[in-house]
Amino acid sequence: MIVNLELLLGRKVLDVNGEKAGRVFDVRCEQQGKEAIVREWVLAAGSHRTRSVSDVVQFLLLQLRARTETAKVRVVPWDKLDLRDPRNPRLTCRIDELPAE
Amino acid sequence: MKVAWLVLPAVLAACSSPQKEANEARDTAASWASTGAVLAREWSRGHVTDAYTRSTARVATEEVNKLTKLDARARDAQLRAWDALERAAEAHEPAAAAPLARTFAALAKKSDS
Amino acid sequence: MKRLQLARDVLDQQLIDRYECNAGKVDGIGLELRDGEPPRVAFLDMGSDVLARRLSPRLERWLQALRKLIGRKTPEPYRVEWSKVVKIANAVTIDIDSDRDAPNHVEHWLAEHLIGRIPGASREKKKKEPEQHNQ
Amino acid sequence: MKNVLKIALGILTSIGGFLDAGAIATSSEAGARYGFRLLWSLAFGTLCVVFLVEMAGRLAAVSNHTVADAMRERFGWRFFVFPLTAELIVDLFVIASEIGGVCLALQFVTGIAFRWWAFPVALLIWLFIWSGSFSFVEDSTAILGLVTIVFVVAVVKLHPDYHAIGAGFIPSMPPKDAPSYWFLAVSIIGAVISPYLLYFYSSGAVEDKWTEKDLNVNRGVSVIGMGFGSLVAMAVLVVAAQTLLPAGIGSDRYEQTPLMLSMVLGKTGFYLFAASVGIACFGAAVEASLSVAYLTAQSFGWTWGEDLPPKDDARFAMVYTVFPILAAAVTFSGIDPLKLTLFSMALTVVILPILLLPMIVLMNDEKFLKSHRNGWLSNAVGVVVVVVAIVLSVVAIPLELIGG
Repeated sequence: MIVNLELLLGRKVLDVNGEKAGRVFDVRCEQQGKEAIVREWVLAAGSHRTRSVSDVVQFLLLQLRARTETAKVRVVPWDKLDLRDPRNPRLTCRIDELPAE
Repeated sequence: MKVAWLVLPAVLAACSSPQKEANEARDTAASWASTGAVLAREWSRGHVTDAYTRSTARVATEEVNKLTKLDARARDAQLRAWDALERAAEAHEPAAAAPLARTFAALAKKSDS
Repeated sequence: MKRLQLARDVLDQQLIDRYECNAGKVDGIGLELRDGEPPRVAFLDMGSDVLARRLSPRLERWLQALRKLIGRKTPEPYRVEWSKVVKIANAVTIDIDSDRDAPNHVEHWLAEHLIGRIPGASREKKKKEPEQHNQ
Repeated sequence: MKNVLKIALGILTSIGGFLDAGAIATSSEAGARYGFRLLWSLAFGTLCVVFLVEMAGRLAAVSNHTVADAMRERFGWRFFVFPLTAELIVDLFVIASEIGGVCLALQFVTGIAFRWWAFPVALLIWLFIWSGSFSFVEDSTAILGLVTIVFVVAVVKLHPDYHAIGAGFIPSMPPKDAPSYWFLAVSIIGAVISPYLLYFYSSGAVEDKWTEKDLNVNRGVSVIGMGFGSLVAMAVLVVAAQTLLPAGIGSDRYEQTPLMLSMVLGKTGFYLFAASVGIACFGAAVEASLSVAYLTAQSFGWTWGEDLPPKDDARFAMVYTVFPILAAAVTFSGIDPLKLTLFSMALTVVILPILLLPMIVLMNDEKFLKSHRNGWLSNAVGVVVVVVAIVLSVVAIPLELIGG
């Protein structure tokens, strides 16, 4: 199954209990030879979708923070995100079961 | 934000009171009369071209015509002066400009007071 | 083993072909999900459809309808297999010939039918002498 | 020595880039209506544009990315599409008003109504870009642009009260008609901060293959060059304040403005006014058209370069061919060019925040700027610019309704 990363970015992610875990912000890969393998999904607390003015401002603030140490991101191992419905990605565990970054 | 939408029409309404509109029309008329005075003088001295004088006179006529809130007599007086300037420029008679400059100056003074 | 962050390092980057010509931007990235194995990056997408889809699915439908209206067949987004990616640095270098393979048909159509027919279109312009590079 | 030459050329360029229809129109109107009182907004706009141009050049020199490239890369297509569309719409009106400026200059001299010049002027703009290389475009608009120094000469001849001029740099409340005063202040700032300049400048820097070694040149060009361009704009304001204001001429239409130089310098003044407006607007129209082509090509990753034969970057060439024609159609429609100019300046102000905020974020990104990220001063000015831009863009529309 193929998932379009550009459409996945910004999607809201819920955990098994239906609690908000953040939005898809980036994907960490490892390049092995000619292949790139996904290792981790990065979730961020802010919005990556830009629809309204306030979204734009929020998004820019997030961008500013994302490069600093204080950025609030959650790292999800590749097998802990269920993408069978790419519009509604879900964690296969609880938020507090995620490994600490 | 909602307050702004309520205030805005009020402000706009305040701006377009008949008194204010008449004042604005007078100001604009005075500005064009002064323009005529300087233009006629500059043209008689050969500082500006006939073509420029003519096209400016046309624009001025257009603008003064728009001043519906202006006293009709004052408007007609100025329109006549512009017409005269335009025709003089067409006929290339800078000699006619000196009296026109005085007419314009008088018009400018009158609408100032 | 090189670590990559796809949204930061690849998506929306300039693409450069094997002759160092601009070949578009990385408009989309396809990830292949596999059973019991970590997903892998399958391909890069390019083209106006992909861009329209990113804004809204409706826009993409409109664009395709418009294309049908002018009578052109809807092209699939142009895809480059991930294995063609050579280098990821200031731009993403891919091992293709953009003149032959990339979705540059608009460029070619324009060059042949419109721009190229205007006198002086293929004339070399006089450049400033490069200062440091030729020494 | 090479650096001195480069700076000199850059300064010339920025004269061409700084002074355009907007700057001339707003400065002369400000002088004619409020004397020296609005000099502060010109000065403020200049300060902002100096910093912004320096940032655009630094970004290009260090990261080898143009502003458009970096913005799309950093913020993604879904965000970038907003500033892109906004900029393209505004540029259409800006180019239309620059073409209007050239047409009016031709009307002053020939007497043929300005709208008939719109398409011939667009053709000339296209021909200039089509056949010239980047340095040709840069240098020729710059050298021709030197004619605008006539305004400085006029100031010297007028012996203005320099103390009064100095007082104009301190913001003060208007004597009358507050909404139009503030609207004009907003328009001046919009006229001075032309976003197309940032795209043009950074593309030029990439096209000229700037590296970190050129950072000093960049600093010199932006400070002295923009400062010089601003000096001419201030001279326009002072001349208008010394001639049109005492004569009682408000500047309601462009047609009234040539008088400001003929009153000081006679026939030469009249012709030099026409030449200045014509050349400055022509240069700006060329730079803005080219800037649109850069912006579009860089947004979609097309091949671009003013030094390439047009056939090698056909899409890029297509943009700078089509845009001036579209703009000329706007000019031809017969809207009063002064109104068109003021409108496009206000529109510029409205979109400033969405262009400048990401720019400031970019300038703090290590990935692009490495060790040359914004210092506290640049960031402070940047934040002030963005805040002012947001305030201005919020007030610009109501002010236009009330005072414009």
